[in-house]
Amino acid sequence: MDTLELIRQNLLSPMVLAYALGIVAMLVRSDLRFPDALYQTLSIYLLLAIGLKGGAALAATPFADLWAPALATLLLGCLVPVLVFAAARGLRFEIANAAALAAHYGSVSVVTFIAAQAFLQGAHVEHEAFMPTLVAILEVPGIVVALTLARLAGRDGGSLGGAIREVLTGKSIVLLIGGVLIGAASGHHGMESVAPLFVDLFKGALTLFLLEMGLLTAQRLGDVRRAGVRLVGLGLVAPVVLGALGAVVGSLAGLSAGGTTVFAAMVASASYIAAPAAVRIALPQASPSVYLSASLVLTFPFNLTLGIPLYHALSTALHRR
Amino acid sequence: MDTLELIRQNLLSPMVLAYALGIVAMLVRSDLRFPDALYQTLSIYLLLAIGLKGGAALAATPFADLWAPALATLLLGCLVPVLVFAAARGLRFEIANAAALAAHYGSVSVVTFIAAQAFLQGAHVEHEAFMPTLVAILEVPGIVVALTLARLAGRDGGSLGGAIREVLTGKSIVLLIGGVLIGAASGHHGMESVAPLFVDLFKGALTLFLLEMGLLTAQRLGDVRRAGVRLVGLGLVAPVVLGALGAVVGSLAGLSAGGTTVFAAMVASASYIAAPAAVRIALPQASPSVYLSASLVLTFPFNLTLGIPLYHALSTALHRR
Amino acid sequence: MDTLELIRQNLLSPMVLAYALGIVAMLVRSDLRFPDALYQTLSIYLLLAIGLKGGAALAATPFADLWAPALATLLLGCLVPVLVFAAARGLRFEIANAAALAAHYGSVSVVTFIAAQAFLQGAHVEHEAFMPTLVAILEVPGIVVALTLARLAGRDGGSLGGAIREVLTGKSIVLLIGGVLIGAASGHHGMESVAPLFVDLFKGALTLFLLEMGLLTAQRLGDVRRAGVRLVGLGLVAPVVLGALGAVVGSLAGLSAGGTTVFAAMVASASYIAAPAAVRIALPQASPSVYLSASLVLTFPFNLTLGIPLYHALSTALHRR
Amino acid sequence: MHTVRLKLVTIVAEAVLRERVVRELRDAGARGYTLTTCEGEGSRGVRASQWEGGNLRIETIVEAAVAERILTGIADEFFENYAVIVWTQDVEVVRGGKYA
Amino acid sequence: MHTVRLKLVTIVAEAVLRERVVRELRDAGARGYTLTTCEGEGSRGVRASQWEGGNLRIETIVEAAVAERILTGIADEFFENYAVIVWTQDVEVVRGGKYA
Amino acid sequence: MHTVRLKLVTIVAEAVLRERVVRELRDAGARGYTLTTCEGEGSRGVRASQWEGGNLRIETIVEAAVAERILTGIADEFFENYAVIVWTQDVEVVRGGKYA
Ligand SMILES: Nc1ncnc2c1ncn2[C@@H]1O[C@H](COP(=O)(O)O)[C@@H](O)[C@H]1O
Ligand SMILES: Nc1ncnc2c1ncn2[C@@H]1O[C@H](COP(=O)(O)O)[C@@H](O)[C@H]1O
Ligand SMILES: Nc1ncnc2c1ncn2[C@@H]1O[C@H](COP(=O)(O)O)[C@@H](O)[C@H]1O
Ligand code: NA
Ligand code: NA
Ligand code: NA
Repeated sequence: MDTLELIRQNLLSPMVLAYALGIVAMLVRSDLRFPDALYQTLSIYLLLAIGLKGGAALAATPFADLWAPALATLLLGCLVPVLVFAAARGLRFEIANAAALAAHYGSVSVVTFIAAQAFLQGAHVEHEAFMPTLVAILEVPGIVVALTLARLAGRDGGSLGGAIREVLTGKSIVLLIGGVLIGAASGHHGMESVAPLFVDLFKGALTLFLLEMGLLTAQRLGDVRRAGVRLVGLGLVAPVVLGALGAVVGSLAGLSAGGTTVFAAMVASASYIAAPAAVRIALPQASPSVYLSASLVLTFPFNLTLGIPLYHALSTALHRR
Repeated sequence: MDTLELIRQNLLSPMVLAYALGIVAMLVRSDLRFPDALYQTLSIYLLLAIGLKGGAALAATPFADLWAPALATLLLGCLVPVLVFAAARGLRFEIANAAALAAHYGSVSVVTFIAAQAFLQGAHVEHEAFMPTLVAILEVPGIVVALTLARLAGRDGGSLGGAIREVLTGKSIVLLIGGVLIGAASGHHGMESVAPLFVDLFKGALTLFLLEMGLLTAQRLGDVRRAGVRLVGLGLVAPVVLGALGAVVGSLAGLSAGGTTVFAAMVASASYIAAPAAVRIALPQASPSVYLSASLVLTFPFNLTLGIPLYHALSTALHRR
Repeated sequence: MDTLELIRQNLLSPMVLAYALGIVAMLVRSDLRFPDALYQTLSIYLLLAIGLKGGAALAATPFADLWAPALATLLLGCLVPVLVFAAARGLRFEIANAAALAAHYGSVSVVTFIAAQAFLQGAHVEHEAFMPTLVAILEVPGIVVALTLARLAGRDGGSLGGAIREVLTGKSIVLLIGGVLIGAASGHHGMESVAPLFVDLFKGALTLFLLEMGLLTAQRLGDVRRAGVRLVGLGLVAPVVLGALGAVVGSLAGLSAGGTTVFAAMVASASYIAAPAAVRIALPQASPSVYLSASLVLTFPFNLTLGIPLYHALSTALHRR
Repeated sequence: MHTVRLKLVTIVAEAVLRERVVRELRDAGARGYTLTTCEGEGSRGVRASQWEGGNLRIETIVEAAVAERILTGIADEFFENYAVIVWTQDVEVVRGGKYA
Repeated sequence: MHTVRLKLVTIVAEAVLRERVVRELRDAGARGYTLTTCEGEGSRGVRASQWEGGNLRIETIVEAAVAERILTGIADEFFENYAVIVWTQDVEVVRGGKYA
Repeated sequence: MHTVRLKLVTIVAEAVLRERVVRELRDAGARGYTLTTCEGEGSRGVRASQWEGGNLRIETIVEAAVAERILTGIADEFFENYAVIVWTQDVEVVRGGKYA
């Protein structure tokens, strides 16, 4: 399939449309709201599910296949926040806000990751099974590097140790790594018994979750308007640059075309679960309306709609050479 | 299958039995309660699911098949509230209460609609795929007409515009129409990926929801006792008359026997999601214990148990001629 | 399969691993929490699901097969609390605490029951379909006998009638019995329509529930430390003794090897849904940190990991003679 | 705006006591109450509350005499064995006649 | 610690009134509010609240003049037809200048 | 009914501060607290709270001296960067000795 067709198919998937519905619902001031408990349940479910699936597959992966991508992940986890910090400072964001943005882009958006996987499934392209492990690896260093940058730049980045603890024991990492371990230990046989919940329902649950994310996105549209053009620039240019970087590094690290697509989407994405909590604790001077707008309102929908097909085209091109 | 057998089968379906269990649980003063979030989650799910299914099918429907039933729906959406208002005034209900009842019967109960679909599935009878669209059409005019009646009759029916906005942007319409659009746009292929959640689990979810509705119904039994015999009369006679009207108009509009059954059930049903909220805002003088009792405690269980098989017998007879 | 292999397989099942993950998450002070509504939803689901499945199967069971196991259940429901009360008094627990422990062990842990069923399924061993009925029978007498003991021993056990009402109308019994009745009345045909929710998703839901139980268990570890060695002794020895008793009585009552395993697990288990509420009302002097620690922190994980395979080995041995 | 001075009684109690506390209020003469679910920690080791669904925070606006009866009733019935705390305040209530 | 004496106005109202009560507060000059979901029973038979999602408990800290305007506004707009109760108290607020 | 006059300190803070506020209370000498989840709007643009799970409303009944320490501690640690509001009231507490 060519890229345009893939974009079209992606835009018309129930997930992307549900996200759009959420935005529209909020814009027409509908009273549609998800109960908090549903939002939390869906995020627990999605994190555990990708962990389980990844883990079951990981059990069959030789370590030799894993080390290069893992290293590449660590590398970008450290490099990306430096790039983003520099760019944000160049755009005259305050130190605290620049560091906060660096932490978010250095980390990874789990839903973008999932959306990339779903996209590949729709395009009938395979990818490595160990990708969730890379997500877990990528969650941490970005935040650490960003807080260190804040400290070096003279803004005390709060307790660094506290922030690392926060991320490592945060529910996203615990569920992701926990899921991987359970999946790896209980193997194919164990997964079979829980697959009707954790595999079959996955895309439906993702659709519901994206509906809620659309509602949340629209609530923050005002922040973007207030934040102005440099935030919009950052939020839309950063993913393209980072995605390209991810695609190049991913293919150098030996990932397949599909794996490279997912990897690029991970690098291009900005966290909005783990990073915001850690940043709020460690960098309270940073303004949530800056970093949440950038990651949730700008970068996320860009990746969801155009970014992922773009990274896929790029990855395919890189692998065709 | 003959009507008695269908009634028996309907009464012994897990959905109807779960409703009965809810009533019994409340009557024996059990501490069984559904968390609010579960109730809300189930209603979001059910509304979105019927929208999606209807939309996916609608994509394949020529417009020529749709316009007559749509017109019939609009017609009854305007006629029914007038009839109910007149009847309620005849029974000496106050203007505000009569208008509130008119709004509820003019609108439609989504769960009754779903139960009618499930009933037909059990009886192996087909029906038109575009029915959810008709539900969306029927939600609105009833409420508008009823509030206008209240105003004409001297009771200021609050802000009419506000009430219409309330209904149109209310979560039931947003999810229903949103689901239809998503289903239509993403088509068969898109639906496949989310079917395990939105199709396969549908009846199970409906069973849980009806259990909760049983609990809610039983909580309002006292209101009915207080409201007296004329409310009971209205709550049990109205659906029969309206159902017969619906069956006649539905078959005249060219619906199949199955479609006519569903249409009749829609007409015979009284809203208890969209209408109560709109009425509480626009007609605050009306007493919730009157209109909720009528729609939830009387008409709903009647339709669920006896009404639907009855309308089906009628529709079949009308189509046999 | 030999016992060691079954233990290994049990320990590596997603359910047991999820329980372990919950404990670890709490010990590393993760912020992972289940929303209350999810916990309640899962327990409503699990109770209703085992009821439905049991009921659908019960419809096909001749009464002649049921009476002996039912009688055996009643017998142990009365005997177990007496044994536990005596043991606890021997260990110098106060009267109120001893009676509270008796009530918990006399009753049954539904999750242990489910885990035993899942274990057998993994081991490809059949068991009688009417077991959920026995669970319902076993819920009540234990609590009644225990409160009577408290009264005889001079501690007024509150209102006995009130406590019985509390248990009989408590949500666990209502959902269990209600599920059995619905399953029996709607039969195979009815079950088919709701099976995707209530059957296929069962093990996945159980996995989630056990994750939450792990979190709750770890929160109470401190209580165990405070309660000291006699509580640990009771919590670990009681299930072994009671399980052996259950295995012997179960096979005498004519249960199959699989049925005997489940029966032994039921007898060996301690309630933590119905009993705690009833005891808190009727025996407020008893200390929750004693009875909840024993049943949730000690006996439950023991049964989940080692107890069930052990009872299975015993039951198989008894049936091999 | 004309207001009436009344007592606001706030009771925090473990969830299992819900029905009994509400009955107590009614018997003492309260005309209504507002109930919120909450969590809490206190001086007792007793923490059954969390297990059975947290604590409840119940507020009722009543006349001084009714408040007095509520305090006595709650103290007598629950203080020995349950996790309960009660306090009162003066408040100015609009349309106060309804609650007295 | 330096504190400022202000009024705490507490409003319990059925959930359907959420937007309208908040608008009322803003119009009267309140700078913020805190909102909790709750349940309740009162003197009216009216219990629509439960159906549409319980009651809301809204607290706002304001100057006495603003409190007066809120009381009047709420009373005028909602007392006739809705389940609403309002009370005020004096409170000592830290950093009180922000809310006055 | 014998009651003791104590201070009720109410703190509304964004959810992410939960552990730190509770630690603050304990360090200041509070013997217990009651916590409700809530939402809110205030004067700051800062609204991270909603994202991370709304606000918390924490009440603690303490002696005047402890209240003073709590106000100072909260103000020092959180006022600059976080969405927090604190107020105190006098309340009459049954079995008040427990909390002082
Ligand atoms: N000093 C306090 N201030 C506010 N609430 C308290 C206080 N002490 C106890 N509580 C509440 O009352 C419940 C029972 O307290 P206790 O009986 O001391 O264990 C706790 O769970 C808290 O919700
Ligand atoms: N005396 C009272 N004390 C506290 N809350 C009350 C009282 N009366 C009514 N309420 C609350 O106000 C709501 C409406 O009351 P009403 O208008 O009397 O039906 C109730 O649902 C309660 O939440
Ligand atoms: N005037 C007020 N009355 C009651 N609560 C307030 C008020 N102002 C702020 N709050 C609460 O305190 C939180 C933080 O306020 P702020 O720091 O002003 O943004 C808000 O989210 C509200 O929950
Ligand atoms: Na990234
Ligand atoms: Na209708
Ligand atoms: Na037992």
